[in-house]
Amino acid sequence: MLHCKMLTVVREDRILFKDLSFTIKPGEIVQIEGPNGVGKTSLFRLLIGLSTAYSGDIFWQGSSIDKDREFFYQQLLYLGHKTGIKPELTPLENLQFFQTLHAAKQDIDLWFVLAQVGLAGYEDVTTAQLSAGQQRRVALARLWINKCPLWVLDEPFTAIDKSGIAVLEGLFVKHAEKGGIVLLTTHQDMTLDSSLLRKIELGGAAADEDYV
Amino acid sequence: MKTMFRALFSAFFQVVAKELQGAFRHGSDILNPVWFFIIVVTLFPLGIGTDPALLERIAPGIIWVAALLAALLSFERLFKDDFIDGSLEQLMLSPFPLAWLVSAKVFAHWLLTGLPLLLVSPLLATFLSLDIDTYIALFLTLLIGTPILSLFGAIGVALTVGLRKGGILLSLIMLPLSIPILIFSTMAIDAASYGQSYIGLLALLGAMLITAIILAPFAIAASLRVSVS
Amino acid sequence: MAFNSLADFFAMGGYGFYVWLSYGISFLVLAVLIINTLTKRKKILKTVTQRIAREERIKKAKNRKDTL
Amino acid sequence: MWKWLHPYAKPEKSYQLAGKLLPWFVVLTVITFIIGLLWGLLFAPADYQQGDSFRIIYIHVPAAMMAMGAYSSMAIAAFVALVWQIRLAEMTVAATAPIGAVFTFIALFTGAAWGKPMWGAWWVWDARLTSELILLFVYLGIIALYNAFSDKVLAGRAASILTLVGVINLPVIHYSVVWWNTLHQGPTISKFGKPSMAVEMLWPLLIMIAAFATLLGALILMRFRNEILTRESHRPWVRQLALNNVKITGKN
Repeated sequence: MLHCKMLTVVREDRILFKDLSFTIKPGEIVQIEGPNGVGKTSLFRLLIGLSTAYSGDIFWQGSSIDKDREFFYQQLLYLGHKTGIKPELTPLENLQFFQTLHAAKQDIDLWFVLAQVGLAGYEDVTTAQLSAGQQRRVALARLWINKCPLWVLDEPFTAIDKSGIAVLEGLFVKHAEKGGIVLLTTHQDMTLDSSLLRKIELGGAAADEDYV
Repeated sequence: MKTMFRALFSAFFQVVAKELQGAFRHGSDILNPVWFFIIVVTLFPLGIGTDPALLERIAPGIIWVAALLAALLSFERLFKDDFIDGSLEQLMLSPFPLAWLVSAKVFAHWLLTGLPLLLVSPLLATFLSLDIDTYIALFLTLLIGTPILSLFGAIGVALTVGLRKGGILLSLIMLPLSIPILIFSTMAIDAASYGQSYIGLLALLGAMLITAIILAPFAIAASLRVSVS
Repeated sequence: MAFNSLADFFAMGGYGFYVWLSYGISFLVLAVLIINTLTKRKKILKTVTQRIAREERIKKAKNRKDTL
Repeated sequence: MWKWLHPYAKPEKSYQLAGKLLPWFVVLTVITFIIGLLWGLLFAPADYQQGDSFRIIYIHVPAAMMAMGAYSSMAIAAFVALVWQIRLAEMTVAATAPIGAVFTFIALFTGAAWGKPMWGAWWVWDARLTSELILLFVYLGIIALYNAFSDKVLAGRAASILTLVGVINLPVIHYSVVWWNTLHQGPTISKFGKPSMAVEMLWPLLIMIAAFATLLGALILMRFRNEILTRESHRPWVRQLALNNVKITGKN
């Protein structure tokens, strides 16, 4: 369970959001919505503990994420705008690195996973030679090999076509059924049944008016 | 407990291995700081004359200043690329302690930049007509001093990695911090060239190294948390 | 013949160390260069076959539907 | 002449031509090396001043000459590459640089090993050795620049330009160093090799020079072929060649 209490973020001299509170329960797929620049990425970065410039509290399974980082990070998978893929390594090596560093599933056929994300034939080329879309697919391959209950995905559908989105949505639903949490932002239309998807609206009027 | 240690060490090993793998894939790039080091050292005899007595007198300073400059060139690589491609974020989100992982990165950095300096040091000793005792002192100070440089440098890079134009700023931060290493090392080499004992100075450097090994990783981790947020 | 015995030959009139060091290092470096050139050729050809194998895999994967 | 050369400007043809020439160069290299080494090490008389240490000359001088020779051929290739836009010439530049660097290193190292018993120090800032050292730096700069580009066509062009800059600069460097050296009045040095040599010493030297020259040729041909293969790796003829030579491994 992820619980946020009275989150307020001020960037330079602008209030991104104020007194934001919400709770996300296991088995939920949550989409953070809002216009560009409203602070979706900023919110994500504080939810995962990368940014500490905020007031308020964030709890994972009842304990503050700033206090018990290692416990939190064992259960967190984050996918940001930057892929986190090393261009001088191959997709295979990148995933192996991810496996060791994030204590992911070891007994899994990485070749199969890479074929799953549409990278069959690119497993052993250095990632620098791949297109931006293919590099994102390498990053997405992490979704198949991690054991984390909490997924925080910033624009996971970038450079993915309709049928690919459907595959990813299927994966999210399966993850939620097992008691996982998916937290995401996206500009694309999702085909997901709206009963499965919860939306949290960020910003809007409240955020726009407040200049300090 | 045992499996935890094994996981810790395999993470450390993986970070080092991937750093080396990536660096070697760039081919001759990894030798550039060393070549820079050698070329800078050769400029001095060309600039001030080849009298062996004079060269031997100023050799410690030359070599250490050149080593500092070469190290400065290589620091950017430590976290900058990782910051740009996002793997630094992922490193920070790993369940392993960040201080531990960055020590692995610093160790890999030393293997790629400090160690080559040690390996080419005999060459420079001949260029600057050092005698064998002075050379041994030089080698020992480089052996102890270059890891300190890597650790200090990593703090500097961690502090500036988020800035768009961190390059020159990094030098401004780093050079004053490395003055003690420069002074103690050249003092030790000077003492050796007069046949005096320099154990005390080496011990001082060693103490700095141990302190740096223990404390710097935490400073690096904390700086990264500031830079990346 | 400039030398009377094999020992003389190896001694090189007292300069044996420098002469043999020169010859040794020179031929060592040349050998490294030659080996490097030969292995580079092998490596190039190997990357080409790797690419051919990759293209095969891509062709095979074309028909799958459940991928991204 | 251009008409005759034209078919060889095609990479595949020049690859095959280089392949046909290579065995001749290899055989010549081996023969001249064996004769030169035996003659130089066993039969040439010892120098009356330097004793047997002068035998280092049989690698030092040829290596130094071919280090310069390699640079000259690079310079010509670079000129051709930039003026007539011939890609094969760029490849020649790239192929030659590492060989030149190695030859320069050999010249430097043997020079130092010869200097130690003569001057009592491994290294003195003698004008010739210093210019040789700077030549090595120039070579390494060219190699580093070439490797820094991932696009090898651009890399070849950049390396060619740097090579030509070096052509203008190297003589200046050489004379500046000579001049600098005379001003500084370094340790008195007996210049190497130039005084008129006895014929029985000179012949092996000439043969060793020939040996290094053919070795340079053979290595350039080998590396030139590598460069062609790298850049033409998408063409069917290279793919066929690869399939004939290497077994496909890896996962399918």
